[in-house]
Amino acid sequence: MNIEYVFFLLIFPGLLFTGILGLTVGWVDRKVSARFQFRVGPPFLQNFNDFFKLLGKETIIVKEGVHSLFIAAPFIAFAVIVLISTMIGVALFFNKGFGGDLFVIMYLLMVYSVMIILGGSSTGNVYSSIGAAREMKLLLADELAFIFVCMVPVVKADYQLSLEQILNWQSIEGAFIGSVSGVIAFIVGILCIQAKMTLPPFHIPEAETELVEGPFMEYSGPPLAFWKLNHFMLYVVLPFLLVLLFLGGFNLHGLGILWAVLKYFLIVVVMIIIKNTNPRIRIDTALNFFWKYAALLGFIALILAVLGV
Amino acid sequence: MDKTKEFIEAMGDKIYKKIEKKGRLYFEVDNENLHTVVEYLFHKMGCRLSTATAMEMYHGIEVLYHFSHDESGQYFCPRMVMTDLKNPKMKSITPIIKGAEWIEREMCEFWGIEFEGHPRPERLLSREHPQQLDKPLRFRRNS
Amino acid sequence: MEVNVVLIYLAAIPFVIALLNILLPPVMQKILTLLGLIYLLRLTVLLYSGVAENFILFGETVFSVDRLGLFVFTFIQVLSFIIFIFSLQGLDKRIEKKFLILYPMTVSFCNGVVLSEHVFSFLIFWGLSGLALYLFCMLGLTKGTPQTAKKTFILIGGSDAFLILGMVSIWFLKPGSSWSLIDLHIPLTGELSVVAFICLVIAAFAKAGGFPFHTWVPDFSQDAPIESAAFLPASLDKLLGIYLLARIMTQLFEVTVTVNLVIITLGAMTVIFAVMMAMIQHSGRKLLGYHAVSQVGYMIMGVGSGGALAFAGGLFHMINHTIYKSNLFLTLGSVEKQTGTSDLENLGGLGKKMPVTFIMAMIGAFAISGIPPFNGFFSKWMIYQGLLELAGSMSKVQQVWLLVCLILAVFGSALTLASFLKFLHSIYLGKRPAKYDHIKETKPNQWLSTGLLSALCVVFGLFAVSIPLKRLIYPVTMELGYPLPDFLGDYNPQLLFLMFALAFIAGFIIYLFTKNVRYDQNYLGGMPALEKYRVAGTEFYNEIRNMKPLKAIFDAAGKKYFDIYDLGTRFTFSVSGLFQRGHPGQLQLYLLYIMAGVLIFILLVH
Amino acid sequence: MGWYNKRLAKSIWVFHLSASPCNNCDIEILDLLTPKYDLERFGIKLVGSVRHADVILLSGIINQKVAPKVTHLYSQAPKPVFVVGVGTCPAGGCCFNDSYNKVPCREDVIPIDMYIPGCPPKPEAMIEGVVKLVEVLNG
Amino acid sequence: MKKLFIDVPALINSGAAVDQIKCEYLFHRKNNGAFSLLEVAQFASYCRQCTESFCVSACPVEALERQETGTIKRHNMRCVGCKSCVLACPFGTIFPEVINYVTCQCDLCLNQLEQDPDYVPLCVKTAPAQTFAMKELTEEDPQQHIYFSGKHLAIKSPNWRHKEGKS
Amino acid sequence: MNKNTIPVGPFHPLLEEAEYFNLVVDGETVVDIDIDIGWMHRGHEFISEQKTFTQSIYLVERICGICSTSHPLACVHAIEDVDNTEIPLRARYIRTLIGELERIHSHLLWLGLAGHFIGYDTLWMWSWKYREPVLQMFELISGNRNHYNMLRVGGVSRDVDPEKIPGLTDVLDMLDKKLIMIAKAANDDPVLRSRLKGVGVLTHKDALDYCAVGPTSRASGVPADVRKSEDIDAYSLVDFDVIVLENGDVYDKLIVRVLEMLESTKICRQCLEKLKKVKGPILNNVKNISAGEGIGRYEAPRGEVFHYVRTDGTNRPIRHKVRAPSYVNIPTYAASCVGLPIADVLITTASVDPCYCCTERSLKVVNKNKQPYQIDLLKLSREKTERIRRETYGG
Ligand code: SF4
Ligand code: SF4
Ligand code: SF4
Ligand code: SF4
Ligand code: SF4
Ligand code: SF4
Ligand code: SF4
Ligand code: SF4
Repeated sequence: MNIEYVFFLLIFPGLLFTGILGLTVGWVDRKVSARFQFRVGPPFLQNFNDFFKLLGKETIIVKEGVHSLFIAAPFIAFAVIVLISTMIGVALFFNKGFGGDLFVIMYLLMVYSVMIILGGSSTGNVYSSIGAAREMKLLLADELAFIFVCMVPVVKADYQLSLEQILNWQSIEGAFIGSVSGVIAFIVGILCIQAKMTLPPFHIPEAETELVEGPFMEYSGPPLAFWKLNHFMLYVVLPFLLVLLFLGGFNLHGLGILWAVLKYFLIVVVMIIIKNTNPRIRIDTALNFFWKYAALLGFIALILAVLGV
Repeated sequence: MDKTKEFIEAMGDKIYKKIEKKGRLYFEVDNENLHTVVEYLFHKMGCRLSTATAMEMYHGIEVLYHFSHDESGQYFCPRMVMTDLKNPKMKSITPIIKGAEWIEREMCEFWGIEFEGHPRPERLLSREHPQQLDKPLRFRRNS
Repeated sequence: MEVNVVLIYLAAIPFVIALLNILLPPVMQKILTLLGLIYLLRLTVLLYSGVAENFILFGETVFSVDRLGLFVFTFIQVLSFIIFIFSLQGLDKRIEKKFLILYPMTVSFCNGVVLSEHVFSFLIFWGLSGLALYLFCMLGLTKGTPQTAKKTFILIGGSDAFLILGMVSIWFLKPGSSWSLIDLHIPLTGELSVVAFICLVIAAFAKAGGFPFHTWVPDFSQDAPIESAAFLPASLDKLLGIYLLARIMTQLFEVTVTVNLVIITLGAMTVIFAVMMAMIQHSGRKLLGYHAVSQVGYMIMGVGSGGALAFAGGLFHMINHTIYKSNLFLTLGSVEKQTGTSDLENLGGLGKKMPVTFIMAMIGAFAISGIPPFNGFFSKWMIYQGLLELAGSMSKVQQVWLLVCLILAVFGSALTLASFLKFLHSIYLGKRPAKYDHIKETKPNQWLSTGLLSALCVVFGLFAVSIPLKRLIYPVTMELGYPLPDFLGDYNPQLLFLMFALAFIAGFIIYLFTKNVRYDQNYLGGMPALEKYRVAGTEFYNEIRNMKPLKAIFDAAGKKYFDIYDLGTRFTFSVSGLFQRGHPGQLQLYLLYIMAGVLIFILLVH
Repeated sequence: MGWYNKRLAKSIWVFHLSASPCNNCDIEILDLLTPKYDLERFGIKLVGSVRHADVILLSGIINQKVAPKVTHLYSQAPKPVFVVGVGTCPAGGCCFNDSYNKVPCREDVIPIDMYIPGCPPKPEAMIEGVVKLVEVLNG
Repeated sequence: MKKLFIDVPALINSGAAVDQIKCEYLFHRKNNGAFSLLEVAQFASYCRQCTESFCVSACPVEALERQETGTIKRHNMRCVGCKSCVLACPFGTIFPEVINYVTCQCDLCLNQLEQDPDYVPLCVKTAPAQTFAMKELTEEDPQQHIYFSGKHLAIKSPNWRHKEGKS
Repeated sequence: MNKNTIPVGPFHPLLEEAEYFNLVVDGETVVDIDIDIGWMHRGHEFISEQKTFTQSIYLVERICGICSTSHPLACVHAIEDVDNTEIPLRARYIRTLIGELERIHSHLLWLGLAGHFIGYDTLWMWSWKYREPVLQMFELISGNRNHYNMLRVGGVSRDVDPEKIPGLTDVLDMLDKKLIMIAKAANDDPVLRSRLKGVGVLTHKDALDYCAVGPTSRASGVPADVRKSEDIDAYSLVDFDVIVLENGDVYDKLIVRVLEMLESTKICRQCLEKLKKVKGPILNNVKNISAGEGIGRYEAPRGEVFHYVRTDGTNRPIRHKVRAPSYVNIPTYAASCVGLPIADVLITTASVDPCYCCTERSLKVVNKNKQPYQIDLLKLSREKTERIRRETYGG
């Protein structure tokens, strides 16, 4: 390990970059959603203000709960997301490896949900517990399809697992979105990340009007601030992952920057549109949807990928 | 108006003190006949229970039901008078009409009327009330 | 000659201890057994310095030790030592004495299996280890104990019969060779060899708990004493079963790709079916029992795939599994000892009262669900890569087939995670019933042993390459003729962990600077946190259970339509009452059956 | 704390606490979030859990039954938290002053920092109230 | 039959506040039947029934009306209790206390009397001595200024109707 | 099987009001629902008996802010019923107009909230956006967005200025278009359909058994509508249909409401047309209410509101009983919610469009000996002044 890694992790493309970009994109989300709803929407620095305000609030810890886990969960999740974003970012921007391949990312992404679940249920709150159960079921729902989605680039890259290999393969062969299997997998992928971010219509675990924000119900102050930050950071991490897997990464020379921004925002905007045009579905509907339809699509994509289409 | 006639014909012997107003029929029934009348109104005539109102009068506690015959807009209002002010008791109509549950519970809560045969004789509004209200919560006579 | 003695000691010492234990009072039993186990560990270390030769009796090599055997053997010693630490205190008084007799005896039998090179000694020890299973099960104190013991015995005994059959067939295939089990490499051509192969695989599956011969495992875990559940199905039997499978796949037979695929498919099915069943369990023990099955799937996939990486991964997963699964069983045992129950719906919120146990259980749960950086992830990761590596060289249909199996396996670990979150939630998190307000942390020996296992989980995860792989597993695979595996992806646990720690600290420092803590009750929309407002967690996955096609399957499983034992009994009951009269559940009778069978075979052979 | 107050002023998360109102104030509060008034412009957001609240919008006369819960809820909110009484109800009891079921003194139940009178207050009045709060915070 | 007898001048002279008199009317809490009794008394006999009826023209909401009998009637759904009429009446015959927005009711305790003819209503008990009483009266007594209003009420007060020979 | 209890409330974002249910669940399936009400209980019936009729109207308006015309309407109907008071024709049209506008605003409000509850904030924002013009119409007519105080015994308090009528008609036209748009959007959205169809079914029989009213029962095939069955206001003079659907699920309740809004705009337009022509007083200045009893009904957005008034000849009621629609609709949860997953239960409870304010409006608790709840405001304010004085000047 050398100092370069620390830079990667803490400044770019890790903590600071992802954090700031995430909060900004979170603002874009809120603004565009507001526009959808004929509203003006929040000012630019809104998410930053929210974050810093929360830092100054009291942290309430539930007496009966498991305190250490309750407090640690958001920070573990935070660290994990920073880690993933660094891994993806390093591969995207520097075309290097950062100690993990696609499987590692898939499993680390689960850690985020696990932390939500553990943090939420460590309080013993009923709503949090139900929210946690739903979070887990949602994770199960999208995971199957997501694995299919992740396997498609792996197959297309001739069973290469590491991120930079997948990127390299695409820079030679063209982005995977250029093939039928790539398109299908990409579409399923967008649905999956929608679910992974628990955005509508998959905001089942946090269902504000049912479960009072579910697992986050008991959080307040800095830990809550970090949960919010984590959520917004996913706005960076997951689209980046899709860009990496299907859109051939970023080319940061000249007009390529514009192109890169376009790619990223394409995904984000699609997510926001889906978010704003759908009601929350039930957890069993989500399970059915992902296991029966999305996974089937993923399977078709996989077969096509094996066939080289 | 034929509905009224029909009703009076069928139940005429069970009711008394009939008052007819435009679209209304007020009458008194006894506790024994209450179920028969209510069943006739609810099942035979397809009336809907609008509500029941308890009132304290000088001569006793009075429970006034309002049955609405929606097709004709006719109202049938049986009145039950309980003269025992200390221990008012009457038959519950909840076994016949599920919708009467809350209405009766509320009356029980505030007037202390005991509804015999009520499936859930429990407080409605003041469960967990911080000032454990004593029952019944109704008028007390002066002095 | 002195060197040979080491090998016979390994099996004989624990046996002698067991015999001595019959006479001794419990305290002495414990001391003696502990000393014996330590001595065994010491002898194991000795084996690594290469001192052991074959043990020869009547001119036949009975015991010998190769790298694979040594590897498995090591973990038998380590685990029986650690689990024994757990059993030092807190055993139920009613069964303590018997347990302490059986324990070293089982170690002895298992050692015997692993050390045997000769078919007969292998068969005898294998059968005896199955018997030990039965006896342990009989120690259970629940209502279902006799039934379960019977079931276990029939399944294991039945598979023993298959084993014998397989061995006999092998002898017919290669009559010229000696009774040695090493380096046969029988090609899978001809019906007899296939029969032999199938018979042996069934035996291995039944021992390890692979689908569809797994049904004894959950029942055993439910009814037997929990230490023995951690000891046998979770660790030793896994070791033995997979050991046998590894032998079959590498040394006894030469297998084709199709066979590999079939085995992999069976593995994937094991993973998915068992984990699905685990998800809906209401009893912590059964849940763990089903996981003990489901994890076998990965090992089968790894060991049965035939690729170097996957094979190494399978072996690695085997030891990982023994570590975290016995850890989980033991933590559950601690909980059960404190609260008196392992029913998930009655537990809850113990994390605050038993923090050490909770952390150990959490580590175990993370490890089993393959959360980086724990050991489970590394071995699973190796298996996945191994499979992908294989896929590269297959035909298209086979590729899709393999990929689906792989994806199911990956998904299986998500399901594992799901059921373990339910497990953690129901026991340690959520709302604590008031009756557990005075629960204390467990006794030191118990958390010491779980602590040791958890530490192994972490160490094997973080330093996977440098410690277990390089030192223990690569030598085995090399000896079995595999090349040094070559990773497809990259995963650097130490780096990632350091980076994770850095990021965590960065976040946590912000918290430390801004925190302003107050303690408060649960927030329930203004209601006080009453005891009735709790989610037990057992119904977490009802939606999944009630999903359209799955519901039918689960219902069928609930009616035991997939239980080979149950099917068998049903079948036999319906065919005739003969067999029914034949197995009244008396141990002696079964012993007689086995002995008779063995005798007949010996007579036949000679 | 000036810096912090500015952040707080720009990000007010409100929790809506209805303690036996007539519902109208509540829907007018919700109305504030909708396109015509859109309080999100000021960074104001409605939250479902009192743990996230910066401002509690209290409406209603607080009856005897709900009073302990209101107190409890206030104690569960992370401080600093402000309580704004919306409507005539918390301010003066509206037409319910004769009721037997209302608490004698609302300020004993929950410390109210600010009142926005009106029955119901016009959304504009509520916005003005919120702006005043912001001014106070900005100091 | 006993009648409720009210000695209005004595009540005025006693200086007692009318709302001190308690009432046992069942249906309204805080009901003070004495108000309504006094209102009856005031319009039935105290009022001069002047032809100009300044009170009627003064009322901003047309709540007062001259009946055919010549008496004034206050319509309680219209009156807003502004007491303009009190000011307008040149003879000061309207008691300001009783012209309230919220009207009171006296049922003369008939229900109680039905059960027990010797019943003494609460107002009789709580009013200043002799101003309220249950008395066996059979006919009006103009000498004593005792006039009947309805079957159950007797009022002792100056009566302009009789003085001026109106019927 | 293990049963867990989930508390919903008293303060839960699903309920804009303080309410409390115990959901007994098995996993996520609700097996029993126990409703504890009383959190909003302010004692309206009791207060009303101390107020005059005119004040009562003001008071019952504040039973609930959403249908703040339905209760006063039913209340004046009840008072008028005592003496069979005549109401001027113009007043009748104005009442109908107000009532129907309120229905539109209330249904739009429900639609929005329902959207919010199922996490469809866009629907929420959209329907509330179009609710805003309705509120503005109210502001034009009555001067206030809610709580219009338009009603008097015997008529209405404010006239509709003929000059404003064209403007109002324009708004109605606009609304019609938008309503049809929203209805189409709701109807076409497959996710919404699949989310709501077949959920929380209230069968015809249950609707009858529980005496449910309003859209709740009309979606279950019970064609009860006070506007048709009783000759109130101007409803016999205008042309409109009663919407009845058969399935009783949440989706049907939604459709009933959406279609009703369209009917309402139709009625409103007819009323406005008539208001151009019909001249005359708007208030029959009632003099007295004689002793007697009367009932008043009105089809509020949520169903029949029922008021019963008993009078004794003074200007206040001796008994004022209010039966709000939600009071009979909420108990239907027991029939429609059991066996559903939590997510469905919550939308089903919302589908009744419950108003707890209304449900708990009522009843008197009087204990003349103790009177535990009577607070002497004056005493309080004096004490407070005293306290402040002491704090300020010391001593
Ligand atoms: S009615 Fe008006 S003037 Fe009279 S007390 Fe009330 S607020 Fe004051
Ligand atoms: S300002 Fe007007 S609306 Fe407000 S309280 Fe005073 S009189 Fe009433
Ligand atoms: S202030 Fe008025 S509008 Fe607001 S809750 Fe009270 S009565 Fe309703
Ligand atoms: S007679 Fe009875 S009702 Fe009349 S004022 Fe006296 S106490 Fe009251
Ligand atoms: S106070 Fe009210 S009722 Fe009286 S005159 Fe003024 S506006 Fe009219
Ligand atoms: S007090 Fe009544 S009757 Fe007298 S002037 Fe005023 S409104 Fe008219
Ligand atoms: S009250 Fe006065 S002004 Fe009115 S009629 Fe009598 S005397 Fe004349
Ligand atoms: S039904 Fe609801 S909206 Fe209507 S008055 Fe009652 S509480 Fe208010």
